[in-house]
Amino acid sequence: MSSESAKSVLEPVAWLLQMITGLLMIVFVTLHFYVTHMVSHEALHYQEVIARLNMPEFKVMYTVLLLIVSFHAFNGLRAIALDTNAGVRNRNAINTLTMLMFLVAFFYGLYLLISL
Amino acid sequence: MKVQHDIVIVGAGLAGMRAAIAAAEKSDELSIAIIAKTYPIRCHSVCAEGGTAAVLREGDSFDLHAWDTVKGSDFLADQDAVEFFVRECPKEILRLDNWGCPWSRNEDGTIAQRPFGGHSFNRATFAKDRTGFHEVHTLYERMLMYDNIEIYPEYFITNLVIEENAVQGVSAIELKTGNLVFFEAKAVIFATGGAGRLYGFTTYSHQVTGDGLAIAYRNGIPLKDMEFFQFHPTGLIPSGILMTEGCRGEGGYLLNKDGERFMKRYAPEKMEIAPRDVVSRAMWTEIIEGRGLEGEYGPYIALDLRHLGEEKIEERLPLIRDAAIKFAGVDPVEEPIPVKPVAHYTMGGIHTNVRCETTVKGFFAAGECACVSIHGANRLGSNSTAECLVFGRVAGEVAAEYAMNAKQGRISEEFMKEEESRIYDGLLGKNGDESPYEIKKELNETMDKNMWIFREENGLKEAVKKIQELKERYKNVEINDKTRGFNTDLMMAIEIGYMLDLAEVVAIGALKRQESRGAHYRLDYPKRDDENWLKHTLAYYTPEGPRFDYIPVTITKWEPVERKY
Amino acid sequence: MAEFKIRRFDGKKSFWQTFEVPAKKGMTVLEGLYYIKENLDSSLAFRASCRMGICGSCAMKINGKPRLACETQILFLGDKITVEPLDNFRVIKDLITDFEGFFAKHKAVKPYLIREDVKYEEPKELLQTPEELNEYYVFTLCIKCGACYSVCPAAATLDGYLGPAAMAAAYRFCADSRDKGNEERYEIASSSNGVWRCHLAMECSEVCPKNVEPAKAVQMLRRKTAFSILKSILRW
Amino acid sequence: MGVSGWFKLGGRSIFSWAFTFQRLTGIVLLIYLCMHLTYLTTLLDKTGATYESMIALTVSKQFLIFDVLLVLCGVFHGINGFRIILHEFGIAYEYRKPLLAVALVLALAVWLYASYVMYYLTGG
Repeated sequence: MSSESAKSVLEPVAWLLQMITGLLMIVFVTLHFYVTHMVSHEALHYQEVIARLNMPEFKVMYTVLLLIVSFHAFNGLRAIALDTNAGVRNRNAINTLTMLMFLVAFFYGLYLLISL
Repeated sequence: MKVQHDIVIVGAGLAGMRAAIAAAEKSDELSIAIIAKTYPIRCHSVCAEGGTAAVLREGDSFDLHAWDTVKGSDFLADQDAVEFFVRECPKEILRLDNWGCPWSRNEDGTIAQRPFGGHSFNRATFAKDRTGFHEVHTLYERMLMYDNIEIYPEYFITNLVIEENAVQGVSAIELKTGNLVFFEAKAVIFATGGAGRLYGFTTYSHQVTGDGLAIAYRNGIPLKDMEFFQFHPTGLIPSGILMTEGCRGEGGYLLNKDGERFMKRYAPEKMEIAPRDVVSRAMWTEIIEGRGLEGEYGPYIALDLRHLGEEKIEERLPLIRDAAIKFAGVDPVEEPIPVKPVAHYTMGGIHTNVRCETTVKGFFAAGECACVSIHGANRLGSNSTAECLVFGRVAGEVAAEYAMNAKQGRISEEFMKEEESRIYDGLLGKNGDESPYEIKKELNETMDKNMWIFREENGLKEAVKKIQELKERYKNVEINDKTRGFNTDLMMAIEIGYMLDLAEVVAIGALKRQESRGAHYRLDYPKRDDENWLKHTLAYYTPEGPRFDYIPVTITKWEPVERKY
Repeated sequence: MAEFKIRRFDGKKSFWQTFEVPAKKGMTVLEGLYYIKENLDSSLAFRASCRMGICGSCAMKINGKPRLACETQILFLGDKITVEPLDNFRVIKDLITDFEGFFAKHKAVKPYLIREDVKYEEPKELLQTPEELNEYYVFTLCIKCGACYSVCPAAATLDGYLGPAAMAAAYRFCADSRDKGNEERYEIASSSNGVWRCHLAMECSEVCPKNVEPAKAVQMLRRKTAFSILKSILRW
Repeated sequence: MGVSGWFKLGGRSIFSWAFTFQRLTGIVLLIYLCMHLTYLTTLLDKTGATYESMIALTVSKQFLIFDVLLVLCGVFHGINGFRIILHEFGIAYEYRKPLLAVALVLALAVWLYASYVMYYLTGG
């Protein structure tokens, strides 16, 4: 029981980051939602979106939001998967896969952000 | 199936686990098995509440502890054993401290102690009112550190194998599968506890059925002083759950229906913290003479803790408060607790010497199932957990020494077949028209009626007759559950067989002892009779019933005097 | 009269069985089970010992919730009682479940005082103030009844998960001022089957019959474990 | 018990409900994140036509119900998550019951308000 290599660095870091990103998301997602849905749906028009994305402060905010959201989401998936027997049996695969998914999501979003 | 170990310990309560640790400390070469019919931490020792006696502080002395114990025993204790015992107690307290026991503490960080019945110094070391619980868990957890101790939980012992007066091993049912397992061993230690479930109104756990006592007895090993059965003054009504002596140690009062602290008439000096036999008799006298309070379960005495205040009760007696609320619907902070005397402790047991050795080579006994005799006719509160720790250790060490030089025990194929057929064909497979539970119920009623605090000849004779009749009927029991895996029906039926044998020893022993001493009180012989009865009873098994013999009491420093509190 | 509906298992098949039990005020579910065993069906299998809520034998699911049968009053629940074995444990027979793994997990967290300087032959009194005692005392009250484990969602899907009881035991020693073995326990707690698998359903604390607050213990253990690992990395 | 153990609510306290919904909403939000990134791909069409046609669909009245449910997931996950973080740091453990009550009331209030605003914006 619990024989596999203990003191994995990923786990405590991921645990802490999950909480930190969670807290940050409360702020950022509220902001994002406020901008897009609360004032008026005008903000959703193509020109508006592009214009916003070209403002540096929004670009930075969206990049950060993208980073924390994708980490939080895929780390959450990792945690759920590792709650199962199959998950723990393939622990390394799960860790790699979910972190990879996080990176893919992040860089794909980044690519969108940059190319607009 | 056969299993081999150097030492097999039966019973995983305080004494059993302490023995296992002691043997493992002696040598890590020894392979030690500890088998029990429950998981170790489900043992009855967890129910011990009040404290463990030990001389720890300035002002107390070994002689004082020994004298209290001897006087409490009504001079039936072997004084050499008592002197040895009191010297060993403090070390055991400190060992438990070193192993993590959460002893209650004084402000300066030292281990706290409190007053207890019959002790003339505050020497009951305690962990709130869960002393036994914490001691058991500490020992269990400590036991996990030793690689050479193997735990066999939920193995129900059925027999002891002795050949040429040397122990060979034991047989047990692995409850999970229902298979018989034979443990071959160089040394066997019994630490199986008392026989409290003989009585109906008792503080004992359901599992305390005297298995070890009966098995040893049936194999020719004598039982000592079985007629002495302790009645604890304060059993919660109606369940019999123990309300620790610590309640009175912390200052609680016992009140009759007039609100009178009646103990002033029975033990003017010690009042509520006189020894248990004295207090129980006083309470029972109050009840018989019509000064008990009336409740829906009959007369009772009030245990009043209200003046201690909520803070002290929460700090010192949290379990008592919890139990009183849950099981009797009474909050001791606001109301007195309804209590009456309750069967609590088996002073007698397997006859051993101070090294825990019995009449059979390689067979040892420790704890409540043994009678070293340090309790004599009446045990002092907080001496039982201490006994388990001290003599558990002794048994473990002596058994280890013995096992290092003994040859491996052998159990013959023949015995294995016989045992298999005795249990599975002779008991499980057989048809009959008696229910074991009905027999147990009648046994409990007889014990509660005729072998209670006050005994007299006619009642005892009636009890003996009844028990012998029940033994006859038992031959005709049928076990309804014919399956093998976890057959608790079979287990209980076997336990009831054990209890019948023990009840017979208790009853005849009590009938024969024509005096009043400690917990054994005869209305027809109300005086202690040192001339004829300053001696231990030994009961030997014969197919016709027990044969009795008597041996002298060892007296070193203290000649018997009148007992006053 | 109370109606006892009991989930039974005879080693092969599982079925419900109903019994009528004469219930008096103050009678517990355990007494009801004994009544059934002694009078109606002696093949009914259940564990019980101390009947005062301290040995931990008789935890079972009573009316859907894990409780100690010995301290649950029948009339408190009404006249219909459903009794089932604990979840998350393999059933052996009727209400008896397999605790082998549960105790193995308890053992795995090194639940004993670790100290180099204690000598078996010459024990010394270790000082501990009442305040230091109170730091961990509540966690010593665990009776290993398995109620917490039976409701833990992580234990439901992960067989190797240490579970609330074992980790509370680990924390109990980590928080003991006399103990010097924290690092060893962090190592075990930080495994894949350890503290990271708790997501604070907190049901363990809700059902604990001794109010041990295992969920809190797991959080404290996780915090200590995480910081100990981070510290060791940063130093490196 | 298997995965059903995550969603077992019979006989359980409100804390188990909170756990179950945290997990469920987490999974929903994860799926939504993937969808979100996918449909933002439409922004790459520099004429804006693809994007506009999709947005027209999502801000429609028929779509409102999904938005409202999604917001519920987000609001619950966030506020309940905040509560859990407090406990994970060992804060306010003794007040876990009132804290859960406050979190639930707050989540409900925020959700109702947000739903109203969205309803209003889609043209009441």
